[in-house]
Amino acid sequence: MRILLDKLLVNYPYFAAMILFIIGAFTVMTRSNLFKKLIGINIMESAIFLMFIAAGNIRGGAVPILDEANPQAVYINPLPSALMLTGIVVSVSVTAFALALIIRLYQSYGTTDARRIAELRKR
Amino acid sequence: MGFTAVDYGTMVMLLILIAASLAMYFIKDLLHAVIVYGAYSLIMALVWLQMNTPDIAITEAAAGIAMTVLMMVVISRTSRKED
Amino acid sequence: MTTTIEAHLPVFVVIMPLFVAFILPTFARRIRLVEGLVTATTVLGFLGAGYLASLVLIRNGNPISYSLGGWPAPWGIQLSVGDLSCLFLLMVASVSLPVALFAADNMTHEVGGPQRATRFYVLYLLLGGAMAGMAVTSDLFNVFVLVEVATLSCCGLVSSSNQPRAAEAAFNYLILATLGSALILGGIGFLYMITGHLNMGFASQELNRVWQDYPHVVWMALSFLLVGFGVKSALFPLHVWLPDAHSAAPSPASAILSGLAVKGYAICLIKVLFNVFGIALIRDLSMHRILTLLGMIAIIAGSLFALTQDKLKRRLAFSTVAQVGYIFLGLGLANSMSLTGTLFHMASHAVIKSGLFLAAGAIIAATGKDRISEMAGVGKKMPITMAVFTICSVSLVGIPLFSGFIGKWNLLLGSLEAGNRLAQAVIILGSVLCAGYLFPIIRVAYFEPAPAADWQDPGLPQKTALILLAAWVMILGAVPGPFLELAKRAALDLLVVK
Amino acid sequence: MRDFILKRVAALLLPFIQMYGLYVILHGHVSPGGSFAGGIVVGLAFIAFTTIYGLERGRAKVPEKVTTLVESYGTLWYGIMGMVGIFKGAPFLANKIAGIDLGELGALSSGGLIGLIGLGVGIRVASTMITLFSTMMEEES
Amino acid sequence: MKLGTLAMLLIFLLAAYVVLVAVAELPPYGMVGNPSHNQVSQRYIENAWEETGVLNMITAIVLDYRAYDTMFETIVLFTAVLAVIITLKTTEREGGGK
Amino acid sequence: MTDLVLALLSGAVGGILIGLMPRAGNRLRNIVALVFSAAGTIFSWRVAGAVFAGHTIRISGEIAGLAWSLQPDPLGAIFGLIVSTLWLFAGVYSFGYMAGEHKQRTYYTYFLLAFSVTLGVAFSGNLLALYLFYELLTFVTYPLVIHERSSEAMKAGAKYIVYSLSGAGAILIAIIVVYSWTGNLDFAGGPLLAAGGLRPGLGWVLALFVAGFGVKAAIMPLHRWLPAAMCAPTPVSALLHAVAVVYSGVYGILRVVYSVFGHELMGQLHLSDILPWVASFTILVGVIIATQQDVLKRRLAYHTVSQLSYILLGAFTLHPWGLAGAICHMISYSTLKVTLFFAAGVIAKRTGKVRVSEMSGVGWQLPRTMAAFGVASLGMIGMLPLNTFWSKYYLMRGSVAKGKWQLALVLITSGLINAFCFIPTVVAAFAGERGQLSLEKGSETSLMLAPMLLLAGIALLIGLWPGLVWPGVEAVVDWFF
Repeated sequence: MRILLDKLLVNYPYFAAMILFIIGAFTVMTRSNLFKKLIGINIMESAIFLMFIAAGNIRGGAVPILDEANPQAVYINPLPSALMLTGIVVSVSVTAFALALIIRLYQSYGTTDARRIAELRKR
Repeated sequence: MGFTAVDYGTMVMLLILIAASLAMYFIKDLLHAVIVYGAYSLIMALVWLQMNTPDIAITEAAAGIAMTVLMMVVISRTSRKED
Repeated sequence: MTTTIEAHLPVFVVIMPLFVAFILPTFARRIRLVEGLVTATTVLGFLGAGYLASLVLIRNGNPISYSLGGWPAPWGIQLSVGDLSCLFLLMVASVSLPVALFAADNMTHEVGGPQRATRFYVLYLLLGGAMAGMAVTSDLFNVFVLVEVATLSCCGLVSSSNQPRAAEAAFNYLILATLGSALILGGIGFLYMITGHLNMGFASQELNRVWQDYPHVVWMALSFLLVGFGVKSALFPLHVWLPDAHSAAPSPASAILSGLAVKGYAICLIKVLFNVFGIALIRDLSMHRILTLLGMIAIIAGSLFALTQDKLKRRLAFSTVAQVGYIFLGLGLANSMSLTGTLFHMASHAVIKSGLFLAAGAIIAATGKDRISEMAGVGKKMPITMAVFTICSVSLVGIPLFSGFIGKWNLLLGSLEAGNRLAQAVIILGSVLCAGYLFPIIRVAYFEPAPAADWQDPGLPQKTALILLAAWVMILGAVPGPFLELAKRAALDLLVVK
Repeated sequence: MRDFILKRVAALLLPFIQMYGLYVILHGHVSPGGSFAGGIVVGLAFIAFTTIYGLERGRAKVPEKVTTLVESYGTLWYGIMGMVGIFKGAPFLANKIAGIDLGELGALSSGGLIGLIGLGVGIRVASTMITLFSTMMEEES
Repeated sequence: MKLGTLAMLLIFLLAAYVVLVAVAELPPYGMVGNPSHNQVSQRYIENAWEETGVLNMITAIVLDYRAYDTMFETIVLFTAVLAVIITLKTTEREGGGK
Repeated sequence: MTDLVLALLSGAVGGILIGLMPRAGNRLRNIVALVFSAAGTIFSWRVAGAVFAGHTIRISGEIAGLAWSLQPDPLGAIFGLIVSTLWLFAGVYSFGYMAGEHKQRTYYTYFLLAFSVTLGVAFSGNLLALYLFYELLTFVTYPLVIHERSSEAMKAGAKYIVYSLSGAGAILIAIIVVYSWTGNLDFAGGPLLAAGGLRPGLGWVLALFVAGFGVKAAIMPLHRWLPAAMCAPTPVSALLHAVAVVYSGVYGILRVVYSVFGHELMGQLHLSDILPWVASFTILVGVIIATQQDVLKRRLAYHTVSQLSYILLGAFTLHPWGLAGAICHMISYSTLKVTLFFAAGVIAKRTGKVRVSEMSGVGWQLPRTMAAFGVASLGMIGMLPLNTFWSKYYLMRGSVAKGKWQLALVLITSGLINAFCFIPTVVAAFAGERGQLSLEKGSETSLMLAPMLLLAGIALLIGLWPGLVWPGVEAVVDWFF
């Protein structure tokens, strides 16, 4: 257990990312409000982004923009950052679409609660 | 394990992130939850700035604001309370 | 000119539908032109896929590689067209052509106006392009992006139906699918963190070298990917979004969702499992047992749920859950026979399920009734539609001479080779249950007295589409030729220990 | 009165916000930021304009027809830039390999096609934000 | 409902433990010698400026090395916009602008 | 070869033709049906003649890389002969019975299609073709089972489909196993599995095969669909549920025992000691249940269950005499049982009586029908002038020769119970008062009567002159031993 905690402390960004991921998933699964589900999804995705970006980072490294004044700089790995740019766009798209669906559902059912909607639909 | 000041700063911000995410779980007022979400994404952007990726930080800040704005628009058009 | 096209064909089959999709909104007012363009695109896609398949068959299985932007493999994104890709491309093309034809006539009616219909077609082509991209890509992150395009367009297709029910189904689908994509991205992240590669081939080499240092991480990555793709391809306990989504969507959309979209994610999973982890690692982690078990549960449970549904499209949707079980079962048995069976069953199920959904759509559109118990006499009034439905059902049950039989035959041979008696029993039980939920529909339609109503077969384009699918089912059953050959070779390719 | 101040301040600030957005788009390859972030900033400027001056005037500035065209052709623009590679006998989306002059390192015009692609994506993202916002704001049509 | 949430909480805590065990095994955070800092990232860092002509390596990757991904990224956005429009514009105004 | 194709096609073509002429009058339809069933009969006789003359007729091909072939051997030829002959008789009988019934077009369509498919079962030369036709038979006969469209009929149909498909599934597994062992499913080259000798799992394969075909052959725990299916029209019950469908199951088991396993390999399996007892159990219990039934058709159905196991018993003795008895019984029993059903149909049609307890006095109103019924009843006991005597004789001889004299005892006992089953009915029919029963329409029509009497006559003829069928039986026995 101690070793586990020690290692987790070393990998603290991953640790935090996974905790955020679990909280996000928990929000999605247990909250019946559509907004809360959406926020949970966003938390989950940003947790994954955090994990990627932490994986690319080097402690004390340099920003990955070529600096000709400082040829000795240790640049961080730019690949995960580039990937996450795409990831962020994807999460924006999903959020936008989900918001549109929420509006549509509110127009039809007058509520933003998934459970109420299911009840109203069965009726 | 020699943590530097940057590490400690990042840790504190990560703790704030976790607190914010828990807050979003518990807050009943959706508008407040969305405002907390805006703060969350801003802090996330700061964390990434700490991690030497200003590109992503800028993008996340912009995208976070955009999403917050959109969510607020939608909340203004639907109900604000969670029931 | 032709040599240029041939050289760039792997990327053309992906971007051509996308390009057409971008220019469609300009012509929203002229719906006939839009329909013509969509149909022409699918025809071109079919020709391209067929040509690629013939190239690959002539090259004797050597995959065609294409480096995008000219960057070689570990740095840039590489497309690789092998047997598996060709099989899937052909499958996409052969299903999307009839579906486009079918949509041509009543789409405007079904979604409520020419502009909405145009948007529907745009989403349809985007989905097609994403599917083609999934078939040819060999880059892990590219898989994620394509999966996202596919997911969003699927949800858009579901919500294009103008009912509140569809919006709810689309929301549930979107949330669960995004949860799945987050898991997929997490799995890819784990893999990237321990291998440092995103190209499948390089990642596989590196993974097989280092995996013993990180056993838990590998296990975690595998389960993240399995659950993520499992949600998207409706593996049994994770299928909850599917019945609502597929039954609420407009009929052509249901056909394409049940027939193709689900398979696209399954293909991605196959690529990740066999091309990245590799068969040896799957065996070491005894992942194949889990897959087999999940597949068997899915077959039985999906069929039982299907039996209890009275709504026609819901029953067909649950049937998809059961058939996805066959795919996972075959993956889990993990030998050349079972993989051949799985791949072939994928192709044949794509055609069959599209036919079933299109026929169901035609019936519902003509009669206005969506319950099976109300369908008495449909067989008399709509002979062609019901004949197609019957052919497809018989094929899904797995009668010889029809396409479903060949897949099941190979699956059975595979389960025999794996020494799994239970799997054999489940495959057969699945067939019997399949007959149990499909034949009552046929019985009601043909053998119960018809009410006096003016129901008719749909118009000529839809009839053509239905007949095309039925003919395709028969052709796959009688002369599966290149399809079976591709499936066999792809199965052998997947099993190569790297 | 409150409205008046808001409108004056907005009239002063919004051009600068847009300038900043365009700057971020155009300097994506020499400094942090990029087309996506810049596009969102430009879009947000329009959104702010719309919230302050009302949906009608916002729509008048950027009609729906324009956004639709920018949406589709902005995305197509990316593909066309990719086709340049094919026309020059190189793979899809090729840049240097296709023989395009990369320009002087660090300058605004460096990077060959990258700047063009980035500009297209930026404008497209801006129009996307506007479309999303106004579609969600509009009352049931 | 409360009981269901509690059960879910237990499941998620279990999942969290499993995930954390895996996370503890990952290569240590922020070290130069991690597997992901391999020849792939080295090439981006060392050659990006002469191969693509831009200083920002992230832009170089996004718009050149992996431009195909970015194309699909914009397509995702396009898809989302279409899906939003198709969801919200349920009726068509006759003759009105699109 | 042309004969083979024509024999297989004539039923299918006729059926589709009838299906495609919705407005045709009954008369025209009957003529078409008669012409095509006669054609099928003639061509299958020619095929059988060629086979017995020693010619090889073979059509083969591939679907999806799996070889199929049609190659009748003597066993198949005999089955084809029985089927085609009886189909002709049943067709003629149908013209009388079905007159005035509803849905005649559907009836004749599937009647002729089923003819083709059954001939396909008989002539198939490998396991895949056999499986294909066996599976098709289920679907083609389903509309005939539910012909009445009552809820009872629908239930029976559902039962029939579920039982048959489960059985087909078991067969499919077994075929897969055989295929993976031998890579070949053809019957022509002698027993398939004989070359491999004993291997683990053989017993399971045999059990799967027997269970799968046993569904249609109505082996005792799997027989339940058969009495339920008796709600079909009488010609259907007579032909399909007493002969064609159930025989395809029996035929499948014969094939499995002699063409897939071979009698030598069978002899080495433990299971082959048990199987005769399963058959005996079915024989005894089936006939005992039959005596309890009051509805005549149900009684006949349970009796069918019992009699089919005679054939299986003969097959399971693995002795030439036993096999000869089985083949003889296939021929004799079919003629007699069809006669019985035809008679039951005439009684039901003319007097409206379906229960045995109501039948006193019927014999005086329908004398010729009841006479035929009596002859057939005697045959079921195994009395000398009738053909079943010979089959029982060979069955007993075979079982005694194998050292299983208990089986002979079973046969004798069952013969006695058979006497209790039918003789009282016949006696009551003639003994009762010449009641004032009013016939619905005139007397027996010739279209129904002629096939019935003819069949009874054939049964008598074979009984008196067994040499008529003996060469065929001998050919089959020689083929397998």
